[in-house]
Amino acid sequence: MINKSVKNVDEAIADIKDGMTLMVGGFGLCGIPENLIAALVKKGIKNLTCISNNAGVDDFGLGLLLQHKQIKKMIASYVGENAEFERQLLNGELEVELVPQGTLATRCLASGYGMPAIFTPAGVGTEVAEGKETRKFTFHGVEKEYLLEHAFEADFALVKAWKGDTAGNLVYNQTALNFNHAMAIGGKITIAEVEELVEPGELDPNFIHTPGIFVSRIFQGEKYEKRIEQRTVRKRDI
Amino acid sequence: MINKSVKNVDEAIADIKDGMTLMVGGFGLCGIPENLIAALVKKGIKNLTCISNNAGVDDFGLGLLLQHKQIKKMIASYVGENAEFERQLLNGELEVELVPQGTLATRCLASGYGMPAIFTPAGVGTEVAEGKETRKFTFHGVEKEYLLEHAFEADFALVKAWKGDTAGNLVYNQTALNFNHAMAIGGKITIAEVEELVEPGELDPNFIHTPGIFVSRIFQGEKYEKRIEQRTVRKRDI
Amino acid sequence: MLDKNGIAKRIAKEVKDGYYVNLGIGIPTLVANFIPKGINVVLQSENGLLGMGPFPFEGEEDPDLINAGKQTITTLPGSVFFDSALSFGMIRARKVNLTILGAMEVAENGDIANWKIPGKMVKGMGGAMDLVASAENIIVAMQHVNKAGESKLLPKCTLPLTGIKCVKKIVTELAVLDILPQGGFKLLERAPGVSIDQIKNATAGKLIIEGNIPEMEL
Amino acid sequence: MLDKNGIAKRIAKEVKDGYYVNLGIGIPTLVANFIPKGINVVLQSENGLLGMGPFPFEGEEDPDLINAGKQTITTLPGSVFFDSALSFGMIRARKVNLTILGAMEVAENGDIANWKIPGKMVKGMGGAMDLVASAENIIVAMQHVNKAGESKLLPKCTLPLTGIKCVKKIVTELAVLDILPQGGFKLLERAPGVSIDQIKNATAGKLIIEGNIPEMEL
Repeated sequence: MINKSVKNVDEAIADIKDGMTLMVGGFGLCGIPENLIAALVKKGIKNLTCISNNAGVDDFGLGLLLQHKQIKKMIASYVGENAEFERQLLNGELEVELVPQGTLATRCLASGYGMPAIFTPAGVGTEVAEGKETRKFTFHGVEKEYLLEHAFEADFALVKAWKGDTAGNLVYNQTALNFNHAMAIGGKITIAEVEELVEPGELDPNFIHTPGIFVSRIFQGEKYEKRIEQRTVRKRDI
Repeated sequence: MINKSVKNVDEAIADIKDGMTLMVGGFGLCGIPENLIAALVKKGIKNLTCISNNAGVDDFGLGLLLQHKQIKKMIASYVGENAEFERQLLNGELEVELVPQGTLATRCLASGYGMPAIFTPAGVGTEVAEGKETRKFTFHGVEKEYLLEHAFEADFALVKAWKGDTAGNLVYNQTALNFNHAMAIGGKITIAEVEELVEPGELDPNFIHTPGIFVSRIFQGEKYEKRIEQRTVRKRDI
Repeated sequence: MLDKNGIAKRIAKEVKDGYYVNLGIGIPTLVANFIPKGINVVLQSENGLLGMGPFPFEGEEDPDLINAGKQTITTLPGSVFFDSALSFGMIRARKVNLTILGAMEVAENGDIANWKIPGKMVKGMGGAMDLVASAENIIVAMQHVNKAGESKLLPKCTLPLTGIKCVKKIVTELAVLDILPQGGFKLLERAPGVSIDQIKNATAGKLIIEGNIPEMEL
Repeated sequence: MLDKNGIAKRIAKEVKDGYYVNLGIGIPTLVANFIPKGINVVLQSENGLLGMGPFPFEGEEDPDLINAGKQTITTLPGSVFFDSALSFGMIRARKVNLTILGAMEVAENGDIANWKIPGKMVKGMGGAMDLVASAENIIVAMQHVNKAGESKLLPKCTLPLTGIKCVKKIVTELAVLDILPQGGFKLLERAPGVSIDQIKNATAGKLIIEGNIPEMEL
């Protein structure tokens, strides 16, 4: 096997430079690469374009990069829950491209599948379609209009997995899977942080979400906070 | 959960009719839906169009349907290993459309992803491209020509999994996964036969290959022969 | 007139046995509470889960297990996790039978607006554009009028669209209405105690009233 | 002159540490036997496996574990299974660093034909068209001439093409040759005991010979 493990997060991000485009995994604060984001903040890398479903909250997730004004452009589907984001946007300090969530995921996936563009009906007839090529297809008897959407080109994908082996194979936990797989396969260079890094052979080869071939670097993250955005519970019957 | 289980293979194929188009999972004889194929032979359904990577061997797999002249058209990537196939083809008894293997898999997958067409470089400049639309895309700095290929429309997908639950969730074993997942999600109606049918909750929800929403019917198959096409071994050192 | 739970309760009657259902944030989420016992449905959460269960018991919240509204949830026997791309794959492939979501405006041709108020709110469309573009069966759960007292059932949407010609049915605190293929809000049922005139006054778009309009049964 | 194992052995020198490699049926399969110990490579089998191991011991064959040539094989620690669509995804996305395959004909512009002889053979292209259309680095392993004694290194292919302008290197029983971006077979190495004239006689396409051509080291 090819050993993809690096010593630590600093080695992992050594060649991420100002102005680069990053895919960042996670949905809300679930399954985000906490260590990688913290390291980007610490290193002060600037003018980043981030492709991520959300922009974190004010003081966690990508919100930390926003706080330090390290993000030039945000490509996301939903950016509520973040006052600093709104402030930067309304002040013109931040470029934002809002993309339907399925289109966002599929444009990442398309990169990993070597497909330069895909067709989706999402956004047809809305401002999302402005300036875009549309085309009608009939599928199973239903004629519909689709938008041509291009695969994302990201210099790096930063993802978080539950377990990984040094060959780069990744396994995710529950809904922390979310965008992480599509981004892991879609990045030009993919860096994975995992809660538990194991030796090749310890993961069941039948049940690996992202094959190691897509992962360039892997390391075991530290001190996962795993913040909960909306703690909803029910009472126990007594 | 929604219960997708049917009593047996006969109930499962009750509405498959002459002239329909079927996706049939498997690679060579590995991971083929043995029970479903046997039932189609027994029932004598004719004029089928089969989308399958291979055409079986003379006396097993889709070869059985060929033997009984039930296949009108075969859409496959590789059809060696089958003398009866070659005979029918040369005699004009069988239509054949040869499709690059990756294109075949991706056209099935595209159906499951609701994408009416995809772009692939496979076959550009060859007879596979004849009459097809081509288009240039630049991705990560490389300009290339791609073919527009349409998603497959199949009336049924017949797949074989290792384990499945009555909610239709499927798990495959090793390389018997092959085309089964892409076809399971790509069929209009998907019928899955499994070696072991279990109750909902018995499969780990983190490690299911095909979510049950894509599966219409599921049953536990019988008497799996699992024939090996090329038995290659090495000697033990003594 | 219905409260939020009333709207959810009425919509729950539209949920058929064997349906896969995607519930949006707000009133749609409440629908899950009113699905009758004998009806087997599977709730899809577009962040990657089929088979969404109830909220966890206190102390059992798992940060790795949330729904599309970022709420902590649970799974059920037979649940399955998958990645975001496959999640929207199954949505585009029309494997999800019913989508229930909120709206700011619905037009008489089925257009819907629910993601943006220019100059005021820029939260984003999330998965809504994908859902409305693909779903065969879309029910909108919303108030008939906005906070300013203006009708949300319009001849034409004024806000940026989420999707075009896609809404099939609307359930509000006042009424149940179908959107006809040729356009127009066809009144099907009145909420308990609500008069036809109340509905007429609250509907700016073309309202079609034919025959006797029954009160809804809940 | 090299035998099949010799060709495979020479190609093995092109395999670099850290490569993911796809080996076609025939001579390419033999390359696996000659990869030096210190070189870590992962073999991809396009039916859905990364980390292909050797053939199983007798009695340990598993019908659910085969390679793209339908041969029973084994896995290695760190192996991973995936579905056919993702398999060709990683191929199209150029994650596989090197593809080694056989050919019936190669043209001096890098075109390759290896899947069909009109009127004679219709086995199909399998995964070859996907591989040659996507791989950055393609080495062809083949005999320099066919059974009729005709050159397989041609000005232009006569058989139906598998892919265009894609072959970068050819290793035959006689020689190692690069295909230049502007076209032409550039002779790099001679097989042990083979003369330049032998190679000239066996090459129908444009052969480029510059300076001294060393014998290959195996």
